[in-house]
Amino acid sequence: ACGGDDDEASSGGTGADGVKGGPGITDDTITLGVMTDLTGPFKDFSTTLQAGHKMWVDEVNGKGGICNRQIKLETLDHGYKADTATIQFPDLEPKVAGFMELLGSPVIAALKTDINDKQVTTMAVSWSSELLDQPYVIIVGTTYDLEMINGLDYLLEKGDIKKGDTIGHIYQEGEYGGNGLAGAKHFAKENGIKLSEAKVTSTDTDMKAIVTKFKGEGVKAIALTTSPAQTASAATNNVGLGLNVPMVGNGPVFAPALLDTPAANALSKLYVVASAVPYTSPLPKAKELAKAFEEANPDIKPSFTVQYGYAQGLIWGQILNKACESKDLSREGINAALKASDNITTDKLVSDLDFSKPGSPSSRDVYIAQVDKGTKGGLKQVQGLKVGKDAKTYKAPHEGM
Amino acid sequence: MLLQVSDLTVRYGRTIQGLADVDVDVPEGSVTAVLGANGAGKSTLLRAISGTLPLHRGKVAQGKVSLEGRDITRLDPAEIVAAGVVQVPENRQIFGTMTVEENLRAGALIVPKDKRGPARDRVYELFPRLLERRTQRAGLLSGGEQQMLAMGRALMSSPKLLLLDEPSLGLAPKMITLIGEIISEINAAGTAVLLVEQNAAMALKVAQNVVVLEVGRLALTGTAADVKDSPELAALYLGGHGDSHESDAQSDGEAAAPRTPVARRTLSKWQG
Amino acid sequence: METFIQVVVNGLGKGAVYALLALGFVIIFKASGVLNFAHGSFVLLGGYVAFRTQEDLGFVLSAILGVATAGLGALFIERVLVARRPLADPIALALLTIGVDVILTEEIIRRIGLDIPFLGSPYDGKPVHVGEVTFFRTHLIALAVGAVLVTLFFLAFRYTGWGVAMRAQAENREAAALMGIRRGRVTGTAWVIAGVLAGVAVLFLATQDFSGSGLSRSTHAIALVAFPAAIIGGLDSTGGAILGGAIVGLTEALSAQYISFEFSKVAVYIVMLAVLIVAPSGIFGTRERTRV
Amino acid sequence: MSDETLTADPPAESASHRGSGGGGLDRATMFRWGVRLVIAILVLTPPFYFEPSWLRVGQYVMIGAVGAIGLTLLTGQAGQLSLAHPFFMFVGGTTYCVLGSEDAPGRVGFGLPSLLALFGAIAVTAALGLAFAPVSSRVRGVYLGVATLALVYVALYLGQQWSSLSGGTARGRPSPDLNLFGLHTLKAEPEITIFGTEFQREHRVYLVFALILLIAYLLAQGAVRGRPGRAWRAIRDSESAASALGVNVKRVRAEVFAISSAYAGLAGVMTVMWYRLLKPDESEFAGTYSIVVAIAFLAMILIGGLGSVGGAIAGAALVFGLPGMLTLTIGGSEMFGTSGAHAITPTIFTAFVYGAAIILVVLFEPGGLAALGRRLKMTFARTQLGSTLLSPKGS
Amino acid sequence: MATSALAVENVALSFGGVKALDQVSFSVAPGTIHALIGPNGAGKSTCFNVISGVYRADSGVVRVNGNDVTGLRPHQLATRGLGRSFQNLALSMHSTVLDNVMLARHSRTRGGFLASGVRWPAMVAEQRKHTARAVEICEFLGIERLLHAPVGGLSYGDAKRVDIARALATEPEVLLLDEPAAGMNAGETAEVAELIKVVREALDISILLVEHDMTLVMGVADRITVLDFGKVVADGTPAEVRNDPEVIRAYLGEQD
Ligand SMILES: Nc1ncnc2c1ncn2[C@@H]1O[C@H](COP(=O)(O)OP(=O)(O)OP(=O)(O)O)[C@@H](O)[C@H]1O
Ligand SMILES: Nc1ncnc2c1ncn2[C@@H]1O[C@H](COP(=O)(O)OP(=O)(O)OP(=O)(O)O)[C@@H](O)[C@H]1O
Ligand SMILES: [Mg+2]
Ligand SMILES: [Mg+2]
Repeated sequence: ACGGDDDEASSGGTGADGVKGGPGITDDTITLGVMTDLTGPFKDFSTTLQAGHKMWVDEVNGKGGICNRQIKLETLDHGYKADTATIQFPDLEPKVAGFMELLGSPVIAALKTDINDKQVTTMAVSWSSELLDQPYVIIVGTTYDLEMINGLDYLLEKGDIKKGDTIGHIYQEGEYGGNGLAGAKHFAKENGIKLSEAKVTSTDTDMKAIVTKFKGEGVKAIALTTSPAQTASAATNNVGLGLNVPMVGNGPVFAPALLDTPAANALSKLYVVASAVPYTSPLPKAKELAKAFEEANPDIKPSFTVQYGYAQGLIWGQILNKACESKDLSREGINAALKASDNITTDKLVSDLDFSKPGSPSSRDVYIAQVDKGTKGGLKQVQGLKVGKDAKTYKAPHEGM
Repeated sequence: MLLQVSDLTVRYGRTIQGLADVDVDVPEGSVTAVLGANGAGKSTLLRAISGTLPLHRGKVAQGKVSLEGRDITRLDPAEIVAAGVVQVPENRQIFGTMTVEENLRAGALIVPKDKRGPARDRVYELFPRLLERRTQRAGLLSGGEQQMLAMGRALMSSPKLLLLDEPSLGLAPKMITLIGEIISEINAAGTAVLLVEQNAAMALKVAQNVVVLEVGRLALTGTAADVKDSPELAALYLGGHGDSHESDAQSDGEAAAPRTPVARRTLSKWQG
Repeated sequence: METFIQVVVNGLGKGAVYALLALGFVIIFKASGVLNFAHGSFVLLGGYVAFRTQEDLGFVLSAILGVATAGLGALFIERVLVARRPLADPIALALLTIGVDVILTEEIIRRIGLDIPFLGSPYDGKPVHVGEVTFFRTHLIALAVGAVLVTLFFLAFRYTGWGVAMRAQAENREAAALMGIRRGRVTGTAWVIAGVLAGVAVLFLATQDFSGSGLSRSTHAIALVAFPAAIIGGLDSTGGAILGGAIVGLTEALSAQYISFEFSKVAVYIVMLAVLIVAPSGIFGTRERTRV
Repeated sequence: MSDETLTADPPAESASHRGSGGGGLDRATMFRWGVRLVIAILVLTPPFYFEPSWLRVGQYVMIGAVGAIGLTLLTGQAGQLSLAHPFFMFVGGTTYCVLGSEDAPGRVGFGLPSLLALFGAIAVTAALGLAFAPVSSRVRGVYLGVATLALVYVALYLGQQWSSLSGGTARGRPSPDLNLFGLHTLKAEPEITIFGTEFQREHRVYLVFALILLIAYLLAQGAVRGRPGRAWRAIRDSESAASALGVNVKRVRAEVFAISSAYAGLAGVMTVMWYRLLKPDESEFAGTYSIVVAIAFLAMILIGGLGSVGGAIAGAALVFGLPGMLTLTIGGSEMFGTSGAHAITPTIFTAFVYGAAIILVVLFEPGGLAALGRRLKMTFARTQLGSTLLSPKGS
Repeated sequence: MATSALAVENVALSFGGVKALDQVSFSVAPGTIHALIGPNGAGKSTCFNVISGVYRADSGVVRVNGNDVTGLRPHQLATRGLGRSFQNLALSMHSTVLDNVMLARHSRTRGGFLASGVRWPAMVAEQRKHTARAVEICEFLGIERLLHAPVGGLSYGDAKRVDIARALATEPEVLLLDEPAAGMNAGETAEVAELIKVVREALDISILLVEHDMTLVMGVADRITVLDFGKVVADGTPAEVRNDPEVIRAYLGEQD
């Protein structure tokens, strides 16, 4: 990790082809950084996400790369530890043009100022609208608050809940849960519904006490902004304690591995809301990716993050292409390209994205899927891309700044 | 010969020498007294026999301890106990958080079950005070009571060889007499005793043989009668001032200055 | 009212498992004065082995195998590491258990990989409904098993020389050695028993009735929740471990119901602090009293 | 730990009784100063050779060292086991942010000068440590250890609930800059150039941390060798004896707890500066102020040798430094898998090394690194060169 | 009559059912050596513990130089001129001899964490002065060679000397010694007896002594109080006590 090599990488000069360079840019490669969690709580999530990235990189490089440069990923595992990430960042940052992935809310929080100082465009794997004030952070898709509103709108439309009902919301302490809660609160206020909140920390796995409480309060639905393990426990107790109400949750509440557990049967009443397609979506591109993934990784359980990871690649590809057109791959050039992107498409893997309005989520549309044991990836799409009525009117925390 | 200590050298840590080339024999059925000034190495000798040296960061550097011809030098203390050697360690070492009764039970763990009851009754008979305090936490006993308990605990098993490190420590004169009698009595019942004592009068009364240590070395071996009958010996080793036989062991083997004679030591008033 | 009963039932059910874990701490502490930070990894070890073998062996055999592995693992650590340092301070040995814990946990979690291991399928997830109140079978069995094991241990401790030997050797190693007590045997037995208790506890912990994640880092963490249980009861008291388990379970359940879920963990510790201010050695723990 | 570690070095004042007499610049003194000079050079030059990542590792070690010194005073010297360090770190960091930053919507701030905020944080943590006296002066041993664990939960709970102070778990709040008489330690700009050398932010933070650590070390060392240290060791060994000799045991117990808390508070302020962010944890088992950190501090002082101030620093270097160093050396290495369900990733490897290091230290040097150091010194003293250099008379 | 240096008046204390002290009264005249003897478990150490504030008596009064000190905490008593040694060596086994002795200077010196930390010159000077005194006391007891040795490695007799040195280093006006000669042979006991006398002469203090070695007691004590089962059974000059049949029966046993 000693100096020397980063000097060439970060040469601010202009390349042979007249494209202005920057850190991570050489005449034949563009290096993107990945800081992910392969050992901590998001191990499952990230493993398939990396597979998605790889599919995109291979495809792009096969076609000659971007701006006549091959794409290279530098991957580091921080194990969801902010201190490790804080040490890794200054080491990795000079070597990359931008971050393809930065995962983990404590990590993102800890690195926020560094990202701003170094002006490095970073794709955060987090869907918190709290992050929308960060000029260099990209959030791909709908934020947690909007997911939650859309999901509850769906239950309302379906008639599972109505005005005057109580619903319970289990949410994780931190950025993720806090943002989900903001959505649930908005929905409850708009529709005259009572919200019973239960905050959990990421290590809590026994939701029995909470569901017992919900039962005592007679809730009509349970909203979840939790980890898959917590979802499983909530579902089991929902059935076990005889409450049996529908559940709706943000994208991360579900992992396909849950279907191999005893909780599988109890999960059938869970609707998962996400701006990315379910793994088994009928969408052609999604199907194609799923097939390629299974061929390459027969021993890994599939998950929607395969397509999501690929979609992240597509987005980076469009940004880099735009920057290339302006002959500026420097950090500023890349960020300018991002700011100019008002209609990024990902073959509908994620809804169309508009990054040109600071503070506003790049999309408000979501897919809704129901847990289904028979489907690969465990999620059966029940509603295609759509915005609920309350989601349309919702104002994100930093919107209109 | 029941116990043979030959050419024993003991070190604490790397440099401190606790004993040097010591030979001691304990004949079957005898009482042997070990005398010597503070720091002479008496306790060290007992530790070397009972195998507890490692617990004090000490080790046998050279020499051999054998019991009935069997080499027990580096055995585990528990195995040495099983071989029939029981020690009452220096400074009582009773189990403070356990009751008196439990302490006695701990003393009888290696004894067949049917012998435990009578043994305990016998201890209570010898030390009625312990019976009175049966359910008291041993750590709260008075110093002398603890000493009785330490002795009683050792009497729960019936060893071949009993090692006693200052059994009279902190005991009232009357109790010392009693301890002397007890030693003679168990000795009469066939147990050999190696007795470390500062109370030379009591020790000489019960012992047949005497060993005197001086700065970790053997200074004298003889019979109790010899020592008692020779006023010079008695004065030199047992009654005289401790000044001349000072240990140099602590100071890394450097020859240390002996203690200044008391007569020349003074202390001025503190002018704070 | 039903809700209250349900809350109490939940609390006691969890309390039984806490008691098993707490007892494990207590035994090792009693026998060797070591605060065993590796208890959580014994839990993981037993659970992992049971999980990997349950497909081939069926639940009962795999459970036995898991419990045995946890016990043997604990023994292995005692023999190979702890016993090596007869003179080391108990705090140094506690550090040793931290090292063991880090490695063992990391390795088991790595081996688990992306699986979500659940145990206890014969009784797990089959609640019994009595009126509005639900009894989870996992809890009921945990209560029964806990009661039996704890009683057995209590009797053994009370009426055999082993209990005396254990306490003697924890208090004064030299004097205990001079009583002919073999340190190795006493501490070895204690570690095995603690490991076994951890192995039994995981059969309830890694069920869906107990946790949504099966065997995971959280299972490991639950072992730490048993700390207050052991402390409240008094570290050197077996009866205390049971009482402590029940108190922790109930406090957790009641405060989650009537205050808030996030407060429930703090509540456990606040109750513990309150107990300690009144009784600095726990409810049944022997007060540290010395005289001069 | 072994007997040796618990022994304080002979008090400095007693030097005159060991016959070195004269006091002039004898060789031993020169040697001692020589050693100090070498250490100073080793500690102060890294900014000029190392990259920012490595400097961050160094800074992190110094945070650990300051906290560990506080804990070794409490646990090693005074014999009170504590796991409450994360709580006091959190309180220290929060106080620094609250005192040092301006009021903002949803966030309380007093806008005091940052140096004042720093001392305020130390004072507040010390006061809170004192307020814990009803527990810290009554409860002993392992019971105290677990009792202090309660505070970690309290920190977690308060951090979540009291977001006007802590900034909340979602975003936290930024650390105020440390303005040392015009020197902006934490701001990226301006870069200061002295004698043609650029002093970037990481350089500045590194040097400021080194200064803090030096002060923390000297204070602790002086106290250990002096009157307070004797009282601490006395209450550790026998409270009744200490009290009969004139030591107010309850007061000393409370005081040393407060001192240790202040050290932890200082480490907390440094932590906030390091991240340039105060962020309460989301769970008790992972994060900056979690149980894992409490245990890490315990590991530091044990590895270093209980009660040894220098050892605490060495322990911090191992516990807080090793993972970072390994991450940087093997982080992107191809040797380790970065994908697949069961790969031994660098993170796992680092955990293995950390665990193994702990075990090895206990097995081969139960007295900790301090005992190892003493032994090396003794061995050195026995060599020709060593004996000339170390002998008190320089003969 | 001059106020006595130490007076114990009707002190009673029981532990559970055991009456460890039962209306005990006696007084130590200034500048004298007073011995407290009695069978094991008679209550001698308990009496010490009550005087020095370790135990709180159920009833009764303790006076030092005429002042009521009943119920004061031990460290408060230490600053009022009461110094004591311990029957079972409550020393810091891991600290050096000098460290152990210097502890006794705690209440006579100043210097908290910060002052010691920055080595405040006035404080350093003060500490140096007190260290010199501690060394002087160790020399007096003949343990000056061991100043920097950890107490844990000392033989029992030397450790006992450290304990006495520590009690002396509190600069007491009234010194309580609990079995100072335990574990010493006849020669060493004579040495201790000599030292006790020197201390009394040189420092002009009063000494209350518990000891089972009759040669020592009879040789140094000006007056003796005898306890049995927590009660005072005799009080008088050595000669009176030695011949008291009750004392012989309960304590001395038949001498030969
Ligand atoms: N654990 C130890 N570490 C270092 N040195 C020790 C240790 N134990 C004893 N020594 C040293 O070994 C020598 C012999 O000590 P030992 O305890 O055997 O003497 P002793 O004859 O029993 O004296 P006493 O009559 O005072 O009990 C002494 O100089 C002592 O300082
Ligand atoms: N803290 C305590 N709790 C219960 N009993 C106690 C306590 N302290 C002392 N005792 C009892 O009180 C009695 C008197 O004890 P004390 O220590 O005063 O005796 P002593 O006269 O010093 O005897 P010795 O000469 O053996 O030291 C003893 O029987 C003892 O068991
Ligand atoms: Mg001895
Ligand atoms: Mg006594």
